[in-house]
Amino acid sequence: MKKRVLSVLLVAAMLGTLLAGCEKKPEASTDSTASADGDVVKIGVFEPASGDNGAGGKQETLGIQYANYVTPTVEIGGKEYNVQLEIVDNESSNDKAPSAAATLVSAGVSVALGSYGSGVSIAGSDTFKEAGIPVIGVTCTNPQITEGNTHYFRICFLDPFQGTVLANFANESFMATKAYVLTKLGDDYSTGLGHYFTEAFEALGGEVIEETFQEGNSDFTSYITSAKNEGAEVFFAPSSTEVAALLIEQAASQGLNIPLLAGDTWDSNVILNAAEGKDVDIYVSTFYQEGGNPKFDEGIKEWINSDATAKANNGGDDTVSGLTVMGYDAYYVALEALKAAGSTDPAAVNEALWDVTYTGVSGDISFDEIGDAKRNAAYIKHANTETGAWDFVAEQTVAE
Amino acid sequence: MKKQTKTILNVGLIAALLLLLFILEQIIPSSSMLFMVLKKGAIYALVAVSMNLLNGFTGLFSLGQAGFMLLGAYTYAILTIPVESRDSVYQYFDGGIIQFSIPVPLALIAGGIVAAVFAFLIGLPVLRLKSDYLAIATLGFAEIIRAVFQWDKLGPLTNGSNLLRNFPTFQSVLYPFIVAGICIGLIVLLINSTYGRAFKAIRDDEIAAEAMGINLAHHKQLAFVISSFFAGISGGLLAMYQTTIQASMFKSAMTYEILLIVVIGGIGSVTGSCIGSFLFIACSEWWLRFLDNSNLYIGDFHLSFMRPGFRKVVFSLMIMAIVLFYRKGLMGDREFSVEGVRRFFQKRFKKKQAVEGGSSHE
Amino acid sequence: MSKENVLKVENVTMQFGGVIAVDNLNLEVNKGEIISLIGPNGAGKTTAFNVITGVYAPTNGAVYYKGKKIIENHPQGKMKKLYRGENPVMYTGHKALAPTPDKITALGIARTFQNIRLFKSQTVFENILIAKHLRRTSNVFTATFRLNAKEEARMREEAEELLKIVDLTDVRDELATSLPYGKQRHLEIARALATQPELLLLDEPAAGMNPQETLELTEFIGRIRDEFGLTIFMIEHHMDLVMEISDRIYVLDFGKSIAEGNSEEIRSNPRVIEAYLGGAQDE
Amino acid sequence: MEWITKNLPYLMAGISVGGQYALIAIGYTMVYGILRLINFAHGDIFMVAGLIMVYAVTAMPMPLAMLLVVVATVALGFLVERAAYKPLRSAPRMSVMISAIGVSYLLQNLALYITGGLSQQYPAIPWLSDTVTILGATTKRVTLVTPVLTIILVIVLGLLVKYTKVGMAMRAASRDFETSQLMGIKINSVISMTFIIGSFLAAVGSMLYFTNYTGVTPTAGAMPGLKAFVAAVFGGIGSIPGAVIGAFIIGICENIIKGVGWTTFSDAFTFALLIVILIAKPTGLFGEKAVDKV
Repeated sequence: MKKRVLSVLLVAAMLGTLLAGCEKKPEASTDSTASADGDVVKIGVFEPASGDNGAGGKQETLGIQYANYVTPTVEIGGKEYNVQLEIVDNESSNDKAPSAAATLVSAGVSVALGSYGSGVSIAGSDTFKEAGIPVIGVTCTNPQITEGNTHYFRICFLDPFQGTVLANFANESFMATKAYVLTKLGDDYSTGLGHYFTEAFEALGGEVIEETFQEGNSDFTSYITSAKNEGAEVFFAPSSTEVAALLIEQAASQGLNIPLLAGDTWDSNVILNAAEGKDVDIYVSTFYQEGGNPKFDEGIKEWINSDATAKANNGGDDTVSGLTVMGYDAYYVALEALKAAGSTDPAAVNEALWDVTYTGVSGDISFDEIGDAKRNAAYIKHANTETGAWDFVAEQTVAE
Repeated sequence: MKKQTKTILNVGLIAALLLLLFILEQIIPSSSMLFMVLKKGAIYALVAVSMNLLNGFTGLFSLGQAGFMLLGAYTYAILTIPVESRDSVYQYFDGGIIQFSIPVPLALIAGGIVAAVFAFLIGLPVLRLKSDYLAIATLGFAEIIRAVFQWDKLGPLTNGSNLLRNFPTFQSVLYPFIVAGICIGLIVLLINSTYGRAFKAIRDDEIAAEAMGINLAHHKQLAFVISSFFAGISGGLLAMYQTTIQASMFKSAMTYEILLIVVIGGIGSVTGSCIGSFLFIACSEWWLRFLDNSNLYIGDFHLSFMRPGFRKVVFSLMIMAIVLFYRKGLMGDREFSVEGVRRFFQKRFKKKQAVEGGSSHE
Repeated sequence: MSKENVLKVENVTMQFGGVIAVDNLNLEVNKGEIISLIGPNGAGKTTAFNVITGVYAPTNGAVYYKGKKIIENHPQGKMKKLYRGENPVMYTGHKALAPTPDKITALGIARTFQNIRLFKSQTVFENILIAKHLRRTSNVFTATFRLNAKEEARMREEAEELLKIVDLTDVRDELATSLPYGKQRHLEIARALATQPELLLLDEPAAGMNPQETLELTEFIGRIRDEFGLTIFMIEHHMDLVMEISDRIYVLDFGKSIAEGNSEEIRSNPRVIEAYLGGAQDE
Repeated sequence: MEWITKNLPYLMAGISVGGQYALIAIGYTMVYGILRLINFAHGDIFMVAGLIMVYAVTAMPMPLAMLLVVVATVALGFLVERAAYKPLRSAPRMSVMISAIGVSYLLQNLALYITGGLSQQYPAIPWLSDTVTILGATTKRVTLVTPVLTIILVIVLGLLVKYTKVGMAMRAASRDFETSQLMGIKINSVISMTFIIGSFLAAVGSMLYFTNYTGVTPTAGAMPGLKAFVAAVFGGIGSIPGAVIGAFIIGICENIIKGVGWTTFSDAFTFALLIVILIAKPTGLFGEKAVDKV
C-alpha cells in the first residue's frame, strides 16, 4: 500500500514538473523575441546531437546558431521577421529521422537545414516532401539525397566528386597503387563514398581491398593488421568522428605506417585531439580551411569562447571545422531564399531556392537542375600531430 | 442475446474510432505529430500483440521480433519498389535482380509469409530450448538475420547494407489502422479459439498440457510461426511508415522496446498491448519532447537541467516506476471492454450510493 | 468380464545416472479392472507412471497398450556401460520407441498428478474445455475463422456434462486454483476424463483428503469406472481406499515389484508387511 | 616467422578481448546462478565505469581515479540490485528481467544526457597504454596484461568461492535458493556480494577494455555486454570457469573471422556458435543438467 502511494506521488510529482515546464513555454519563447513586433519565421535545424554522428551534427548546428546570432532577423516582403531556430535531434538514426522531421513540420518551419549524415537525410526526406517543406542539405554528400526530389537542395559537393578527389590525391601524392577501404555497414555516407573512391581509384589502375565493419564495433585492430598484411599503401576510412577516434588510436598503437585518408566528416577537432602526439599520418578532404576568411574566423572564435555550451559542442576548443562553416553558409542561403520568396510559405521558399545565388565563407553557392551546389573544388588538409591543428595541403579540382 | 449486444457495441466502437480518425485527417495536416504517433502506435500495437501471443499467451520467451519485422519489411520493400526506381535504389548493384513489383496488400502478406517460413525453420531446432535459453537463441537468430541482410553478396536482392526506399507509403492514416486492426482481430479470434486455449494451457503448465494430449512441439511451432507472420506484416507496415528501411534499424533494442510495451500494457492482455503501444510511442516521440528544450523558464529560473537527452532520462524513469510499482502493467491480464468500463463505473457509482445511502440513514 | 489386456508393462527398468528407480517391473492391467500400485515412499511408483505416460523413456523394457507395443527402449550410448539393471541384452537391436506424453494421451491413456497440476490462470470450466482440444477435427484456420462452430458447441456441451458429473457446475467460472483441495482433485479427474480415455491413471487421488472425502472419492471412482467403461490404474497410500476398491494390487519396494494379488493376499503377504514395517522401523 | 608476425595480432587481439569479455561474463554468470536473472544492465554498468574514469581523471591523479572507478562502480552495482531487483524478489522472473532492461535503458539515457551524446575520449593509463613489440607485432601493453590479469583474478575468485563462508553461501544459494534461505543463509547479503564482485570485475574489465578501445559512448557497453553474456551461456551459465573459457573462445573466434575477411558476420558468428552449442548441449559447455520433477 505504501508503495502504491509512493508511486502515485512519484508520478504526480513528475507530471507536475512537466506541466509546470509546459505552461511556461510560450512565455519563454516570447521572452527571447519580445524585442520585435512578434513576427517570427522558423527555420528548422534537422541535425544529430547524439549517436554516432552527434559530434559532427553539433558542429554543424553551431555554425547555424552563430549565423543566427550574427543575423537574427530577415526582411521578408518588406517586413522585419525574427528568425527562430527549431532544433531537433535526429539521433543519427535512420528510424528516428522521420519522427524528428515530423516534429519540425508540426512546429511550422518554412525551411529546414540538414542533416549531417546522408542516411538520416534520406530517411527524413519524404516527411518533408509530404509537408512541402524545402530542405537545404549542409554536408550530406550522397547523391541519392537530391536525386528525383524537388524539395531537397544542398550546398556541399557530392561523393562521386569527393571520392574522385581523394583517389586522385592518393594516386598523385603517394604514388599509391593499393588502397585499403574500410566502410561501415548500413551507413550511406560511408558506403557511398567508399564506393566512389574505389571506382575512381580502380580507374586509375589501382587495386582496392574492401572491408566493412558493423555498427557498435570498437575493435579495429584486426582491420589494421589486415591492411598491413595486404601491403596497402593508403588506408581510406570514410566514417563518423566517433569511429575515427578509435581507429586513429589503434592505428597509432599498432604502428600503421601508411597515410590515413578520409572525407569531410573527419574535419573535426575530435580527429586532431585523437591524433595529437601520435605517429599517424591523416589527410582529409573538406569544404573550408581555417584562415580562408580571417574575419569570419575571428568572429566565430570570439563567440565560441564566450559561450561555454557552444565551446563544449565544438569539442572543447575553438578550432573552426568545415562543418561549422557550411552550417553558417546554409543559414544565409535560407535567408536569401526567404527574401527572394517574399513570404514564409514553404512552397514559395522552395520555388525561390532554385535561383538563389550566394557567396558564402566556403565559396560561391548556386544550384543546378537537381538541386545540388555547383562546386568543383575541395581542400585537402593534413593533421599536424605536433601543433594539433590542420595544415593546408592542396586545393583539388576534378576535370569534368 | 447478451453476447450479441456486446459484439455490436465493440464493432460500433471500432467504427466510431475509424470515423473519428477519418474526420481528424480532414482537419489536421497529415504530417502533424499526432498522425505520426497514431501511425507508429498502430504498427507497434500489432507487433506488440504478436509478441504477446508468444510471451503472454503461450509462455514462450522469444526475443526475435525485430528479426521477423526485418524480414517482413525487406520483403515488402523489395517487392514493391517501382521498376523505374530500381536503378537508382540499387545503384551499386545494377538495379538488382528483381525487376517487377506487386500490389501493396500482396506484398504485405508476402512479408508475413516470408517471416513465417523463417520462423518455421528457426523454430525446428530452437523451440526445444527452455525459457531464457530460448530468449537468447531467438535474439541470436535475429542478429544473424540482420547480418545476412547486410551481406554484400546478397546485394542484388537486398541492396546490401544500403537503404531501400521509393516504395509505396501510407496514403492515409487509416491504412495502418485498418491493417493492424484486422490482424489484431485475427489474433484475438485465434486466442479465443480452442487453439488459443491450448496455448494458454502450455503457458500455465507444460507438463499438464502435454498430459492432456496437447502436442507441445506442434503448438509451440504454431504460435511461433503465427506470431512471426504478424510481426512480418507489421514490419512491412513499419517500412511504409519509415519511407526508407535498412537492416541496421532492426537491432535488439527494438525488440526490447516491444517487450517493454507488452509489459507496460500487461502480459496476456491484447488491449493492454495496444494501449501500451500508443502511450509508449506518444511519450517517446511526442509528449516529452519539450523536455529537450534548453530554453525553458519557471518564472525567472532557468531550467538548466533541461537539455537534449533529458526527455529520455524522464522517460526511462517513468518506465522504471511502472516496472517496479505496477508489476502487472496497465491492464494486468484483463481486457478493456465497454462492458468492463460500464461495470467499473457501476461499481463506483454503487459504492458512492451506498456511502451516501448509509450517511443519510445516520 | 473377459480378460482383455489393456496395459502390459514388460521388464521396465528406469535408471537415473547410477540410481535405479524402477527395477525390472512387470505388470498387467485388464479391461474394467481397478488396479492399485502401492509401496513405501520413494519406491518408484510415480516413476513407473511417468514411464507409462511417456514423460520418461525407460532405460530398458517395453509397454504395451491393448496388445500393441507403444513404448520400448534399451540401454544406449553412455547408458550401455552404466546400466546395472536386468536383461540388458534382451532388447538390443530393437529400435527405440518413445512417444511424447500427448501421443500416449491420444491413444486413450489419461492421468492425474500427485501434486495437482491444474491450469492456474484458467477457470474450472476452461480447464476441462482445454482437454477437449485433443479430440478436435478442426485445424488452426477453421478454428480461427469460427468454421468449427458445431464442434466448439459440442466441446462446450461435453465439458458442461463433465462439470455436472463432478458436481462443480456452481463454481464453473471460478479460478481452478481457488477451489478447495478436494475439489481440485475431482476437477483434475474430470479434466482427464475429458480426453476420453479408456485407461485412467490416478496418482494418489486421495492424498490430503479427510476420511469423509476419501469415502466420497472411493464411491466416485467406482461410479466413473462404470459410467465411462474405464480401466483404472492408481497409486494410493490410503489403505482403506485401496483395499475397498482394488481388484488387484501391486506392491513396489526399491523399484522392484515384490507382491501382486487381491486385497486379502496382499494384507497377509509377509514381504509386504516387512516392506512397510521395515520402512516404519527405520524412520 | 612471417606467418607469425602476420597472424599474431589477430590472436593477441582475440585473447585480449576474450579476457575482457571474461571479466564481464563472470558478473552475468554469478548473478544468473543465484537469481536466474539475465542482468541486462551489467554491460551498462561496465560502460558507466568507463565514463566515471573519463570524468574522474579531470579532477584527480590517475591512481586515485582508478580507485574511485572501482569503488563507484561497485556502489552502483550494489545500488542497482537494491533499487531495481530486490523489490521484485517475489515477482515472476519476467518482471525482474524487464526491470533489468529498464535499468539498462536508464543508465544509457543518463549517460546520453550527461555526455550530450558524444563519444568521450578515455584517458591513457600510464604503462598500460604504452606500445610494445613482440615477434614483430606492435600492440599496447594492455593486450598482454589482460589475459594474465584475468586468469589471476579468476583464480582468486575461485578460491574465494571455494573456501570463504560467503563463497560457500553463494554456492549453496545457486544450488537451491529456497533451501539455503531456510538453512539460515542471509540471502540478501549473498546477492549483494554477488553484485559487488560482478561490478568490481566489470570495473577492472572496463579499464582494460577502454584502454584498448578509447571511445566511451552511451551504448559502448551494449555489444561487449551481449558478447559476454553469450560467452557465459556458451560456457554453461552459472559456471565461472565456463564463462571464462567461453569468453576466450568467443574473443579469439571473432578476431579470426575478421582476419579471414568475413567481417559482416563477426557478430553473427558469435550467435551462430551459441545456437549450435545450445542445440547440441542445451546447458552450455559446463552447465549442469536440470531435471523437471513431475
